[in-house]
Amino acid sequence: MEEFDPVIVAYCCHYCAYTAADMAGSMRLGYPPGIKIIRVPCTGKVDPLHVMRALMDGADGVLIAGCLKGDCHFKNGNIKALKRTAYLKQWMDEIGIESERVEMVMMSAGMGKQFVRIVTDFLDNIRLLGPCPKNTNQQSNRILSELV
Amino acid sequence: MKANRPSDHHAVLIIGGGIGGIKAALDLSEARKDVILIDKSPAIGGVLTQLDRTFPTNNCDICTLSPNLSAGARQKHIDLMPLTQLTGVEGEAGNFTITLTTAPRYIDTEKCTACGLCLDKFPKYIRFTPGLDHRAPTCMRYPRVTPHAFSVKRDQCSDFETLASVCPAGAIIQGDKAKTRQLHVGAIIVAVGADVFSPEALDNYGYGKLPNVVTSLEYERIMSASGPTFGELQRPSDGCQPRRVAWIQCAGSRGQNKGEVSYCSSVCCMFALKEAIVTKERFKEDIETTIFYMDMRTFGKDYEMYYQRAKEDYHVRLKRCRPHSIIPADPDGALKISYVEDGFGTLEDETYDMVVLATGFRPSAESTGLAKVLGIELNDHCYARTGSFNPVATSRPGIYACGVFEAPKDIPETLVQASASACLAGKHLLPAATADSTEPVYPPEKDITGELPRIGVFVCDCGQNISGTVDVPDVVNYAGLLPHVVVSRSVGYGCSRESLDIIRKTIADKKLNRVVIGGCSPRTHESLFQDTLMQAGLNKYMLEIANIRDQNAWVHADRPEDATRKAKELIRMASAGVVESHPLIDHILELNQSALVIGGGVSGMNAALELAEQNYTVYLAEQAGELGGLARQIHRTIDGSDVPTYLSGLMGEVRAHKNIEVILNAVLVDHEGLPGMFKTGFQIAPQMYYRQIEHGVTILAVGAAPNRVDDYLLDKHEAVCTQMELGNLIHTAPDKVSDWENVVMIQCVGSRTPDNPNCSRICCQAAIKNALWLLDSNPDLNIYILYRDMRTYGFLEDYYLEARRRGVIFVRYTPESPPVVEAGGAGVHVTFNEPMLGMKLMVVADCLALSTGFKSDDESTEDLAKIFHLTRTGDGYFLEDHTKLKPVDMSVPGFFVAGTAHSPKNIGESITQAHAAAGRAITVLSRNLINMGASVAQVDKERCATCLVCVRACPYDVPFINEDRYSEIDPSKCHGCGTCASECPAQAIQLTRFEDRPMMAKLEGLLERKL
Amino acid sequence: MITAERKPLDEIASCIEPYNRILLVGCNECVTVCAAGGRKEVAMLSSALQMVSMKQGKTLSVVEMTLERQCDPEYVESLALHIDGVDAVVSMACGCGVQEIARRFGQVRVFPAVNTKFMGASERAGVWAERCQGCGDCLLGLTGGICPIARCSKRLMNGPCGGSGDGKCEISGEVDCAWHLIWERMKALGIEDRYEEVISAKDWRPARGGGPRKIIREDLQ
Amino acid sequence: MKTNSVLEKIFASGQFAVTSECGPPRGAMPGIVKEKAEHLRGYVDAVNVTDNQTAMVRMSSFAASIILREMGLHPVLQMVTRDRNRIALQSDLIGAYAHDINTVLCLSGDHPHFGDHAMAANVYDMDSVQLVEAVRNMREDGRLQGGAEVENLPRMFIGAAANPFADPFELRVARLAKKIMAGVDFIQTQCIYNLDKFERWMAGIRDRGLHKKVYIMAGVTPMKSEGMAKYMKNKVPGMDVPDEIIKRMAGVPKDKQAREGIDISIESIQRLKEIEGVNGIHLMAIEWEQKVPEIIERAGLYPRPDIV
Repeated sequence: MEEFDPVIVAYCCHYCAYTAADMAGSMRLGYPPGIKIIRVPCTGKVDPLHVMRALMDGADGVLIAGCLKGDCHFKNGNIKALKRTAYLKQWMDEIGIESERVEMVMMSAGMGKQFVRIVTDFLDNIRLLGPCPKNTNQQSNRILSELV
Repeated sequence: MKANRPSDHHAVLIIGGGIGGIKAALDLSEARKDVILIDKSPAIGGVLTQLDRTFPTNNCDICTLSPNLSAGARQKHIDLMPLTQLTGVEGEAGNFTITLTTAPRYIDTEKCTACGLCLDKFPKYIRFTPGLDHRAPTCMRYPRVTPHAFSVKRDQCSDFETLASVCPAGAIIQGDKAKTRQLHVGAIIVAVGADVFSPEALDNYGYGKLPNVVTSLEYERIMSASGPTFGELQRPSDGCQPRRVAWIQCAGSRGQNKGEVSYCSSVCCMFALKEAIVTKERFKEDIETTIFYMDMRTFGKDYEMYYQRAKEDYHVRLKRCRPHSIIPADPDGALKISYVEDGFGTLEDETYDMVVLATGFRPSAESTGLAKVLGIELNDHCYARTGSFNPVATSRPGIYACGVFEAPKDIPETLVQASASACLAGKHLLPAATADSTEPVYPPEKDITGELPRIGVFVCDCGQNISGTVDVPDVVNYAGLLPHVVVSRSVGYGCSRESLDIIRKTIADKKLNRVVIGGCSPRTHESLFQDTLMQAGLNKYMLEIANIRDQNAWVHADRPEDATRKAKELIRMASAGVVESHPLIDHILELNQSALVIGGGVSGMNAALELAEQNYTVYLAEQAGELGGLARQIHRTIDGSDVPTYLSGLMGEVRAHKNIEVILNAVLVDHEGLPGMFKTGFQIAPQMYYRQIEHGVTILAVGAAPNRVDDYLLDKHEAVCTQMELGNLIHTAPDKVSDWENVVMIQCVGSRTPDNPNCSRICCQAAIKNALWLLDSNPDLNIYILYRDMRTYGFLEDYYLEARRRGVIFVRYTPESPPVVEAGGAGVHVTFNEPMLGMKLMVVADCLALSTGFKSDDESTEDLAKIFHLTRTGDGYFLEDHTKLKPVDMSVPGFFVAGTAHSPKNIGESITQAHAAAGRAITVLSRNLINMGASVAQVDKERCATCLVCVRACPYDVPFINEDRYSEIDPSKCHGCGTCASECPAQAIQLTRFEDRPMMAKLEGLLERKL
Repeated sequence: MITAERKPLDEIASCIEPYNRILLVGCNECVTVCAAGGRKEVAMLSSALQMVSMKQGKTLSVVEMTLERQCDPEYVESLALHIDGVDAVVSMACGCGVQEIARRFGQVRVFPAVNTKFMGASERAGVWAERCQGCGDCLLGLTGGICPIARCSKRLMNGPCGGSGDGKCEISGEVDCAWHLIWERMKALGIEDRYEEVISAKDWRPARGGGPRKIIREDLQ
Repeated sequence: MKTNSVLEKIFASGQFAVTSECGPPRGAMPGIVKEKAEHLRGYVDAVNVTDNQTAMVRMSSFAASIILREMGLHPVLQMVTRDRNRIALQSDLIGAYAHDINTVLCLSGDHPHFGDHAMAANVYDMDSVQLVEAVRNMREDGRLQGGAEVENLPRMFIGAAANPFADPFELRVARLAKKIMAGVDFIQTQCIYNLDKFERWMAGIRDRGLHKKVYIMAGVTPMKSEGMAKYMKNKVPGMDVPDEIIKRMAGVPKDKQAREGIDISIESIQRLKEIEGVNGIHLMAIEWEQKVPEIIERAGLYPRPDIV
């Protein structure tokens, strides 16, 4: 069987994790290419729906990477994201998808090394879980958006 | 080259277009002051353009400097005059009359498109990209030169007419002549830098004769993607990849022999470590790297940790000795280095494939002549002589020096001095000069309503940075097939002026209404590309940047196929996202033109005073009950200047200044707002009342704390004190001091240790200062300085030499066998290894002074960091936005850092950084408006269920339910965090730029699994 | 407002198991405010149901719509355009909305996706508490503005039972003793003496005791 | 005399009344009812028969009361409003009276949450005060709740419970007053361990002269062990067990704790007898009916007055 290469969507806060990811780049610290970063202004902006849709559209895991506690550029967006992650995990449980596929992590802008370690560990863990079950079905489902 | 020449009465002349000159010019222009930037060479850029990567982040410099250059060229406030020299200065500060002479270029820079046709046909006549041969005439010294034009070497050109005829643009001017003009300026900044030493004069190292002996700058070029070997490491003799490379430090510096200078060039240790690390990074176990050094001078912020990483993580071998010769080891080009092993006296040989000489700085050839024209004094080493308490002020008022022209230094320190000199120079301009007459003007924005998306994808190769890993042509082809993509092409360095022009033209030609850049991080380059869109008449938000460098090529260098696939995915994601983008308008607010300076020490007071002098209101908040800070405990500087007199003068000025309000006993309690409109609250002792200050910018100058250790009997024996206490004692108890027979000083006590890993920078100089001071009053005194590396960088080396000359005994110790101190009556017994003699010595010291240095004032920096949301380094100092290029700006806009709150530094360095912080603050304060960006929450009133979720979720209490019964969010108050948008149960709130549509589109674009 | 809570996902999923195309309808009124059945929840549930069906190797197509109010026939009418294309309807509105859809579209199965809970108020972000049981004969004027019917576990109308402790109900430390609150409120209003007036057994006819209720305003018909 | 209740007679005669309790079994086992009740014969004046106590289904209070009455004992029929609406409650009262049951204790009842039928609808058509009022209306006005006049409606001696220890304490006197307003004749209190607090409550009662309007029986429950003391303190709503009691129980060996519990209850009874306004004690020896004779004897309440 082919080695499974998980696809991870990492929603990264502009002020910390995204910068840490850039720093990992300038330090030339490698991590798996399956990590795909989407920049957000704050993890408080990470809509639970966007996480659900990422998993639905083919991501094997979603990482929400925000600032350290107390360091949110917008006071408490990261704390809200943390609570939202717990809420999402409940959804995952109900759907029957391993809740470890959604995690929130916290780091500062200077933590390039830690970024690499965290995303690599996360991806390794997802690799153990295997493909997100839905991905066995290649036919992508379309949603007819409401026409309001 | 520019239509609207600045009104010269109000301008600042900057001499030298290196990084320092460019930075000063940018700062002044950001502060809306006019600048005339001259450089004797045909293009600006200086030495920096030849570097491959810089320490400590190992970034490629071209890309970090390029935006500055292109921006510099575009800035309306800067008049760039290449090939120009200053030939006369008259008048005084505020009103100099200067004479400038511009050499003929023979090429009209306005017409030249840098097509390179002339170079193809007549390579001899045209100045072009340098090879490894550093003696080649250079003009287009690197591929993204500014101004973007060639120049003609007239003296070598015999057939000018034929040459002129090859130019399709008709840019070659046969009769071009030198021009001389007189202008009026308010101040002058000299940033001519220095020359890099050419080690041919050192006959023992064989440079110039042995091809495989190169200078560190040449090695840098060999490693550079834009260098002669396109980044392949090849030794010059046969093009083979070397397996053993050695660096020899202090080649031509710290010496007394023929061709050598006595001072330290400051940067070479880090430079060599960087080259060794980069080499190791690329070739790992295939290469051995050895550095021969005398003292490892990694005294800058976090540099010591870089040094430790080189040793421990990269296994760079470090050999403490000064090799006396390099000779050929075999006919194939191998080299034999001979040296005397420290402490053994035996001669040793080692063989290398390549040897790099860490050559330092020499005063620029033009500096003596230039100093004469400027009427400023030079020091004994032919660098600018400046003030102890103002290291950028020359001997002539109104003329400032920055960068290596003042003393050897690295890039961040050069930039600090550049900002400081820009700040001080700006003071001499007439107020009228600051009026805003010349904001950049963009063409009117095209209305794209109803248009179908037409996307242009531009993929950078960034030299080898991207294309070294990613198959750029493949990515370009792929992107061309994506929906709505009208054009897809590669653009080399996308951020270069040339590429920006291409992008702009393509937008017009192909009627693009959306742009995707595949390049580096939008964090650093978004504004540059946005600017390009605006110049092309597009709304700047019709742009997406796919970060295929920092977050792809650089991190997947070992998996090129995967990196190429990921680049496609990221571009597909960006292009799906940009389809959903729409024009947005930035929100503009009024700015509070006052500053809050926190910390009333020397740094804080200097920053406050400079701002006040330039007519900004300053609140100077100090936690203690008095001004002065740590400087109150210092009596003189190493050059003998009187600190108390300076300090009392400074405090007097600050207290008396009408624009400064000093707030003592002020404890920071809260903070809110945005740059330009901050509100910060203090609790003021002893009454403990609360006071809120409204201000536009914040300067942090809270200082560091003197370190104190529980070691070497400190606080347990009266003969043991810190270096600072010794200074106090010399000043207050000269009688006691004159009775002493033996004084021992121990360096690096509590610094460079696992607990406090960094170097405290000031201790070596402080020890030497005290030693010389002691010898002044007690010439027979025996002084032993026990050190690990003497870090007397730059001209401080002079004092080190003087101390040696006057009999101070320097003995090196290692952390593995530190000195042992035991009480012995009134004195202490200090036992230590003497490596030269190879034996243990014991000294009965009347005084043991410990160089305990600094540590961060963790208590205050932790609180401040928390309240202001600022980042700190691992050891508790404030972390600047970019360690290299933004050394005083903090990551939170509107915050600047000065003095020892940033990192350990001496008084002069602190003052310079304070001036730099004030200068950077002025770049914000000089505007009366602030741009809040376009990312705000917008409510769809039809959808709003008035559920109050947003009202409760907003961290800033912005949303409210209005009279029309829907949630209203004032865009001028919205911070753009998007929390409300992600919580709104009716999906009625969208955060512009991050709406559901582009976010979902990005996901779909990213995850569509077809390649 | 009427509060509701989403049903467990497997319950909803098993309802629609036989179907391939569903119409998922939210309501922009009460259930939006209590975060149970607004546009966001509709989108979340839609994604979740699709993932469940993907796991079963099936394909579920979902038409998402959120009506201004599901309890008004005019709004419900707008579903007519989509109803023929689907096999079943899942409503995230309260029971009123579900019934309104079922009434209008007799030929298609309608499933509730939420449990309608109570009439309540939002205590703070994310917390809703029961406040009214619609007894049809409001006695709040007698009880200091705190309803013992909705808020006392035993609907006691003449004071706290013996289980009240520390201001909390005997059934849970999370529930305030309504009579404790009423008493405090009476004290604050200075009407403690009114407490001793016996409130006689309640006439439940205006409440559900009288069968399904209806309100008719002749003038508006 | 309002009724034929033996309790009323004892109170009216100014004597100190004693009641105890009999919890019906979970099963149709009349023998157990009889066995329990037999322990009490001669030692108490009347026996409370609990109504699905702690919301657990048991033999109905009504049925068990009939058994007791047939044994010649005087049951106090407990009725909770939790399980029956006013139609059922009134019909059961009429039925009980038809079996010569003439004393009723009106309660709201423990919430089903605590019992074995947490899923049951809790009726609470009326509350305990309203039930008191309803029983009084039957007796005094001959009217049912619906307003109908009916012949020979039950003439019940009406009791209710009071918990002097539940919060808010200040409301506790007012609550009693309210029950008096509704028509209550006698009160049985929650088990009393904190006598100081009980005395404060009684003082409040006396201040308002309420002790003249109602007969108050102080509740006493002997504790079998330290564990039971702790359980009562921590788990039973509205119970106030001072730490001294716990300490005292804990201070003796396990095999002596039952004895200590009985001693405590006897000492309590001695003290309660002396409080002005206390007209009797209600001894709730939960599943420990065999100890009632000993306690009553040692408390000096034996023999009981012979009243017919």
